[in-house]
Amino acid sequence: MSMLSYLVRRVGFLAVTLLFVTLITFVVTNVLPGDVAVLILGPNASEASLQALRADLGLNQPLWVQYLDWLWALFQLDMGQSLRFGEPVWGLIMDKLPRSLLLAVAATAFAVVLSLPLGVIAAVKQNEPADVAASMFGFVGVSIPIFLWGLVFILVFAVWLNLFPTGGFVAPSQAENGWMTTIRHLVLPATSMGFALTAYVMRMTRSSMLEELGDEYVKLARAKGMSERVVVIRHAFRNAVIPVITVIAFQFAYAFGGIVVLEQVFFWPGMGKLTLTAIQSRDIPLLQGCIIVVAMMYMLSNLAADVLYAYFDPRIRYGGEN
Amino acid sequence: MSRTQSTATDVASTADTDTPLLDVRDLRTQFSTDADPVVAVNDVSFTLSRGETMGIVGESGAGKSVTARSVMGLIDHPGEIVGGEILFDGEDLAAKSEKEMQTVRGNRIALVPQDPMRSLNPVLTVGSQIVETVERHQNVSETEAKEIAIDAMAETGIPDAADRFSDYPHEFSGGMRQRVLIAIGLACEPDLIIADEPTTALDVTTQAKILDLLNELQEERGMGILMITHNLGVVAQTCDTVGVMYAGNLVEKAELEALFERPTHPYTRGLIDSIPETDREYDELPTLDGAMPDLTELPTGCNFAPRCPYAEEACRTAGDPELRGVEGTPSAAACIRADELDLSEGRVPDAAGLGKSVDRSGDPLLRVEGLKKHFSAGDGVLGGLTLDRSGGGFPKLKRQSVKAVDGVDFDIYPGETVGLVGESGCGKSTVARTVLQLLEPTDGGVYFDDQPLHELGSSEIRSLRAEMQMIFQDPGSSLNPRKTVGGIIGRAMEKHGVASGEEKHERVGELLERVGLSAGAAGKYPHEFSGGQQQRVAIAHALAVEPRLIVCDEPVSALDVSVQAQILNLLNEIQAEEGIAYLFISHNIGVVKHICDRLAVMYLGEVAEFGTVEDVFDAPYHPYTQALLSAVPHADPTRRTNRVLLEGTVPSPIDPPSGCSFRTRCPKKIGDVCEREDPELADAGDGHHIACHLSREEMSEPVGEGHAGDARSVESGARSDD
Amino acid sequence: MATDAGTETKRADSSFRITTAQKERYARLWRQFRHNTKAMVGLAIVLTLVVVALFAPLIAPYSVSETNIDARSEAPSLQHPFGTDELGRDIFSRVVLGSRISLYVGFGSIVGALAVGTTVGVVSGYAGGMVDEVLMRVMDAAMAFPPILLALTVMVVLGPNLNNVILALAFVYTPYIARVGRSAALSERNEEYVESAVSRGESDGYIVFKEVLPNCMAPLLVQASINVAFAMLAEASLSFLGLGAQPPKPSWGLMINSGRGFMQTAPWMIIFPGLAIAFAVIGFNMLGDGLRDVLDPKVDTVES
Amino acid sequence: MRRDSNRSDSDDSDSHGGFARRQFLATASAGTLGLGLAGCLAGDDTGSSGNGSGGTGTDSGSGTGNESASGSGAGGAKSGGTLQWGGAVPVQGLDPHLDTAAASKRVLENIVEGLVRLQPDYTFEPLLAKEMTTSEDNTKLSFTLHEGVTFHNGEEMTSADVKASFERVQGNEKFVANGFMQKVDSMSAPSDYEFSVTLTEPFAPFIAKMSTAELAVLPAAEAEKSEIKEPIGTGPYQFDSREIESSFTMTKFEDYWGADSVEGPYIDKIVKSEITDPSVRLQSFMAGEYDFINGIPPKDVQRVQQDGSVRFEKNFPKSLVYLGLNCEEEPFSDKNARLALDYAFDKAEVAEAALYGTGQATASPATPGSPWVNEDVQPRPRDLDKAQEHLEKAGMPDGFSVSFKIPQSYPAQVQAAQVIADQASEAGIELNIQKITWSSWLSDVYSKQNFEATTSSYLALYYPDVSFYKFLHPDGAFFFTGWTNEEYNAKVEEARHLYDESKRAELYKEATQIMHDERAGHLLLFWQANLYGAQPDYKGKIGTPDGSSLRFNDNWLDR
Repeated sequence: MSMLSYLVRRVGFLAVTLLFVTLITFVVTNVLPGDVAVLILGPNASEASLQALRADLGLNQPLWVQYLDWLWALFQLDMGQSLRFGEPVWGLIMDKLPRSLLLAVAATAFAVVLSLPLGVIAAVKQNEPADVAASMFGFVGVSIPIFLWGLVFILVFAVWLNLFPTGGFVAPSQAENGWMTTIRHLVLPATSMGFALTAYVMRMTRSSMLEELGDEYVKLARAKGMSERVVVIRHAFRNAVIPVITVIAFQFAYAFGGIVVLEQVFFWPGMGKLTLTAIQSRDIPLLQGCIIVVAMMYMLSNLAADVLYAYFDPRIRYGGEN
Repeated sequence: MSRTQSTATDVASTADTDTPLLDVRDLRTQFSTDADPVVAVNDVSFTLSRGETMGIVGESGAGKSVTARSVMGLIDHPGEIVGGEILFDGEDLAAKSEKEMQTVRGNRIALVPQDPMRSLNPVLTVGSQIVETVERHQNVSETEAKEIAIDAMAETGIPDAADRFSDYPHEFSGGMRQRVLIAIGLACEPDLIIADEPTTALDVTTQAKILDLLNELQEERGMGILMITHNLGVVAQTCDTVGVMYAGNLVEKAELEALFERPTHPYTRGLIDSIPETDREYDELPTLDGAMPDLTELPTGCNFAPRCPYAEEACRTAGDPELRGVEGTPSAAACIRADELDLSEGRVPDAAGLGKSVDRSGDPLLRVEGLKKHFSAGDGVLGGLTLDRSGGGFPKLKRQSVKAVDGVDFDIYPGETVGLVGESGCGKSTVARTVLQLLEPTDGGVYFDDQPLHELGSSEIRSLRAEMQMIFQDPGSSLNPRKTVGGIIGRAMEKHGVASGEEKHERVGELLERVGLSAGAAGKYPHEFSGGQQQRVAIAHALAVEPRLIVCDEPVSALDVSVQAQILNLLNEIQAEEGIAYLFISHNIGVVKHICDRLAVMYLGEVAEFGTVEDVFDAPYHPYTQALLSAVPHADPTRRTNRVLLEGTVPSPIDPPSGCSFRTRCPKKIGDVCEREDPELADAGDGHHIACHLSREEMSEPVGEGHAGDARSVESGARSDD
Repeated sequence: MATDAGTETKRADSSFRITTAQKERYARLWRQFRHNTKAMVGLAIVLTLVVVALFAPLIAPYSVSETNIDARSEAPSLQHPFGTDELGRDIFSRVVLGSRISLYVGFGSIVGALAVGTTVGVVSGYAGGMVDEVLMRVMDAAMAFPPILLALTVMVVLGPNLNNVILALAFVYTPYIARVGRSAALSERNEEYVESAVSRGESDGYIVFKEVLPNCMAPLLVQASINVAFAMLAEASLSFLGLGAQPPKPSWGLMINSGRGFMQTAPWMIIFPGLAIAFAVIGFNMLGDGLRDVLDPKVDTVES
Repeated sequence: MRRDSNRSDSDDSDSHGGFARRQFLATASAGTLGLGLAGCLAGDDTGSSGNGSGGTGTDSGSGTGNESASGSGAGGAKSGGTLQWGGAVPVQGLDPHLDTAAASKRVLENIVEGLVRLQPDYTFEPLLAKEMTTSEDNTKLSFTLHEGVTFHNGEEMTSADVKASFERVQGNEKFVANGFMQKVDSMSAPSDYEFSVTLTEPFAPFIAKMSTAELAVLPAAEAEKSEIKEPIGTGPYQFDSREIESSFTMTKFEDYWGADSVEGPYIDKIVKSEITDPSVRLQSFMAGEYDFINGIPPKDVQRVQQDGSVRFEKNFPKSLVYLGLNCEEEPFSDKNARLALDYAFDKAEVAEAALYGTGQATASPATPGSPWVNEDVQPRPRDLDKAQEHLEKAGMPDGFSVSFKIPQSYPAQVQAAQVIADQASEAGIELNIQKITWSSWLSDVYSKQNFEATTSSYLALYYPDVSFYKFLHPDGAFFFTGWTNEEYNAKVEEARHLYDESKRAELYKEATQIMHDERAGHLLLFWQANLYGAQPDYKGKIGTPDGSSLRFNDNWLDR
């Protein structure tokens, strides 16, 4: 099976998954309490005008027709109007998405840079103090909720040491120092999320490395007289990193989930805050848009992982793996 | 190739010197555990000269691999060498630092590992994996290294080596990967090659080619080879001297011929006897009772004593016997009775004349007609789809299927054993499962007792299951680990109303005793038994519902030879008593010949030949049968068969060749007709069916040597070799 | 997070094949468990939590809801080892009682997720084909939503209270359990004992629930114990966002939420509940990891 | 009204509000119709109870209680600079005629102007009008407009723009002041600088309404639009840019007509960063990231005051927080149950818990310091015996258990609720707190009356009609607790028609007594304050006269 077939298959899976994603989103958001018409017109609107609006919005159609209409609009990137802001949902999301991406990319990059070497060292020094320390760090990392990391970082680096701002986002165009200010605001949220991600990626790197280090080809590499460095980096790591790619992609997507909470902690006006606003104000079109976009980010990062996977792993051409 | 020759002469000149290439003295390797350390290699000593091939043979757990790895200084944590010397060319490897060892490994001592599928780094090209060894150990430029690598690949018989240099391992077949591994080993022209079960993972026809290759290379280069194997046939084909290991000890050391002519240790004798040879007739295989002891719970005295038919009181009390020369032989054995015992004759059990005759006058118990089973390729709904560009232009989605079984006919009469034999992937296991309706046939019919199973509903099938049972390859897997043995067997009885309550308990006990276990075994969990015992439990489970047919899917291939013989005997015994018919699936020709009455040889989802064992094993043969038979390594160094080496690999069952499916590899292909027409499985009138366009006379002719030679100049189909 | 230590053990085993036949299975598991530092530390933490939760009212010196404006935001002292909060409540008592909420949600949601997820996963993995395909696409889709986002949305539907948190988290974690159940069932399905059962004439239902399911329990148990940790984290996050436990319930997340405004003046208001969360979650994570080492079915085969 | 229903959802620094417009319209008519002409004098109650925004808008407050008086005149004002404003609540919609959110008003107040304007002494003065005359019968209002007033788009403002703006509001009932426009008989613009409105009957609140953005003057072309996203007005600042939920920028309008007569503007650019979390906002402010913030959390007031390096402004009162009891459902349909709860907790302690001394407990809905306060009515002291007595009378000697829905974005209310719940539980009354979002509050508590106990707040400020009528009279726009008392109703209805302050005060004091005795569904808790912080170099008076909004034109940066 060629790489192309493989990717076509992956995209096919993605499309099917996406269809279910929209279905779940639609179902869940449509059982939200509250009549959209009432939300729009206010509680004392006359029944007649409510009816008129419902007809206008297609709310008196059977649910599946509503779903198909909604899906068709979605397909055209028309996510409707936010009830709360009166703006097109798509535009609102496009405003916020780049900031969340900035945060998620920075956090993931931080995590990758930190976790890969740590994971490799932990695996190579298995059961030695370095490994135990890395393990402990791993446990602590995955066990502390992202918002707690954030608060601790704020407490230490912003409140006590006063090194960074406690929160907020400043666009480079808004600030006097341009990107410097933006980055100053980025450091704490990105690193606090990065730490949580690091733990996962490190643990995965470690176990993946251990698995590879125990594999026959590593034994053969040693039997060929390769130095340990070559065995570890050239042989084991090259293979170990492949499953880690998936984990990194997953972590990137996970970062998007964490953002809902973390943006609240750091008052980072991105997708997370927008989503929470949508949730709190029962802005159903906005909520649907946010959920779909976040899920899309997840699926796209998975797809990216698949592409990278295929790129790094020549075996993928034979397909069939899952 | 000039370098090779010069090396060969070098070796020849140094081979005369007194120092052996490898002199292992009292090697002791142990693994630390929570409890006492486990001694995996117990004071093993042997020497190996240049140009010599020494085999180390033994069943799993004997310590042979650990011995090999100890020599290379590659013992995994928590193992370590705790005693002895490993003198390699006079230098003690055991005393060398890791850094120093790195210059020895791959350079002067090369390893040919066991598992060609896992021993190559999947993300590096095969070329780079050879080159890195060369660059590591030789002071050469990159271009030179590449040349050396390509030479090595070519030398090991990889066609178009230069082209394939930058292919990835997964683009090679198993046999070709093994050649790559050998090329890696050869690249730095080592003095010693340690071949650790180099052919165990390969099919018998491929194995034959790899063994030939190793033999040839050694003849050319004269390096020493330490051959680790569990297969006495392999030993007989390749080795000059042999060491037999048992439970961490070297129990016998002998010249090859001497070992087979007159073993000096009872264990060696037992091993040789246990192997069902294709050219011998047995009613019952001679067996060794029991299994190798757990290394953590070794018996006092001689480790082998509990299983030894010659054991005396002294054997059990006098401590571990030392390996020493045996009077009147060139061999050495670790047996206190070695001098007095003459083991030159095998111990053939008394129970002669148990031979059976099958009555085929009535209706067959099972009839299989035109059975087909196709699987969708890949997994999932989208999995079977692939882009097809064959038509040119825009790629089309095409659903592919694997034609695992593509038209199989045979029948089984009551009380008869019919074998299905073939190499991996030929579809024999699929036949077994389809026959039992564990898989739904794509086409064709299965008639049990004249009932068309393929037309029955699932509940009817379920009630018929009591009549048809199955024994699986891996007893560890076929017994639910969460249930007691008694529970598993009892459930079968209850399910089919054979027995329940107290009666059930009794019958479970009886059955367990019947298969050679104690009734008390019922309360234990499967993992508490050894492999052989587990297979006995599996047999008891199959017998519990009093079936008329048992399908045995490779029932002994996961077992050590000594245990294998026990199970085969048990199966025969049960058949003799109960009149049960067996459908016996195996890749092992010797086993099949021993146990079967009739035999179907399968190739690529079809039956190539079907007939009585005598018919199939004697000319006229289907050309594939002929090749298969010739490839089996006999555990008899005196027999050198005329090998028929097959070209290429088995074609993909997704897209099998037109006409005769064997024609792409057939040494006797006669031309267009083979490509056009799929030969019928034709009956010569005596019940001997062969699917071939050749006449019976042509089939009886031997395949010329030329063909064997031709196998080297393989047609270079893109990714198909071997 | 794969099976690091699991494969290690296996490797060690296979290189010299120690057989432990004749040893009782559970005794052996327990022995392995006992020698697994992670598992034991995890178990100790979890047991501590359970004991604290069971005897919380006896341990807590004060009421969790009694406000005392005169003693608000007091630093840790002998009377109030963890200090007091903005309404003068004793943080130590609240942290102690908070363990009940955390465990209640953690266990409650996992029991729910296990009940549904195991069935879906094992049936899906065993049945294969279209059933599997559809179920797994749905599960994939559900897993495409970040858990916390899905939980939040469900909480809005259900309305904020603890039992709904359990429902929401059970909903969110079901696909994760199902995934594990499925892959366990998939690998079990290839075990020959399943075919053996089929060839014995067993019905699919019997095979799924009596033969396959018990063999899938080990990975499910591991996943469940790790998901307990996740669920506890999620509860804290939901409560932190105001969509979980309601005041004055001493949920750790809620305590942190109300404490964050006092970070500058009374950092103990977030430090102690934060430590409690970390402690509890680390415990379950370690236990889960340790269990994985011990229960990993790959280690659980005996070579002969 | 889609935005309104969700507005000011996340901070208590803002008054609550954002009730549905229809509700408000109902009030507007019900509350003002019966009024005779009040004359154009304001500073008195104009009876325009619900005008504006369900409590946020223009009910001018007393503006009393400014603790810091650093907002002196404009003497020595410097031009230039960028004001970094850490805002509490994100700006919502920007259509002046449509948006009632306080956060929107805070910026619109500086962008658009009306014909008249509220002055610090609570009178209305002409603004865009040079002159205003009222006919004898108070039905015709005539204005002479300033000449040379330019809109931000450079066009000159004429009476045609005024007329177009008013007609816009008149023409569609979605606009907030539409109800008021129903009282308009005709409008005319005889010349470019002359404009008059004829009312169908005397209707005093009309003038007050004209002072708000809801009747702001927009360019005629803009008035054609059904919804305005980038407002153009005549104000000192012009809209520059915004990003929803994160920032809003406006810049100095160089051609501001009122630079001489009105003052300012001085600051070049005002950037509002919307930081909804009070602690983060405060921390950033203290770190010098902002020149000015609103909504300092009460708990931090002491710290800010002690800091000394920043300017602290307190504007008391801002709004009234009450405990709402559903008198139509068990158990609070029983007066004794309400009284039992009233006796069960200590109001002063609740106020202290929530406000840290920045507010005060109350039993009167009238603004502290106003003439309407009945000093004799004080919060009931906590008395568990009496609580028990009333429980027994209510037939629930063992107490009862109810839900207690609290809008989660108001920390003061959340804190207060926990103290109340804790103290009430000692009396056997279990109040099960449920934090809900503001939109849930609106739909469940207010609209569907699906609640037992809740908390909320309102801005009443100087005008008693809001306090006494809007929330407590069954015809009031914001009546939702279901407490009715004929005597009370009669008194507050009568009060709306009276213009004699002392007589009115008498009625309100009596009404207060009734409310208290009968334990109305609004169990009043405390008044809270507006709390601002500014860097010392930020000069000028902060806030509008009634404290409901912000005006920057007379502010400057001394740097």
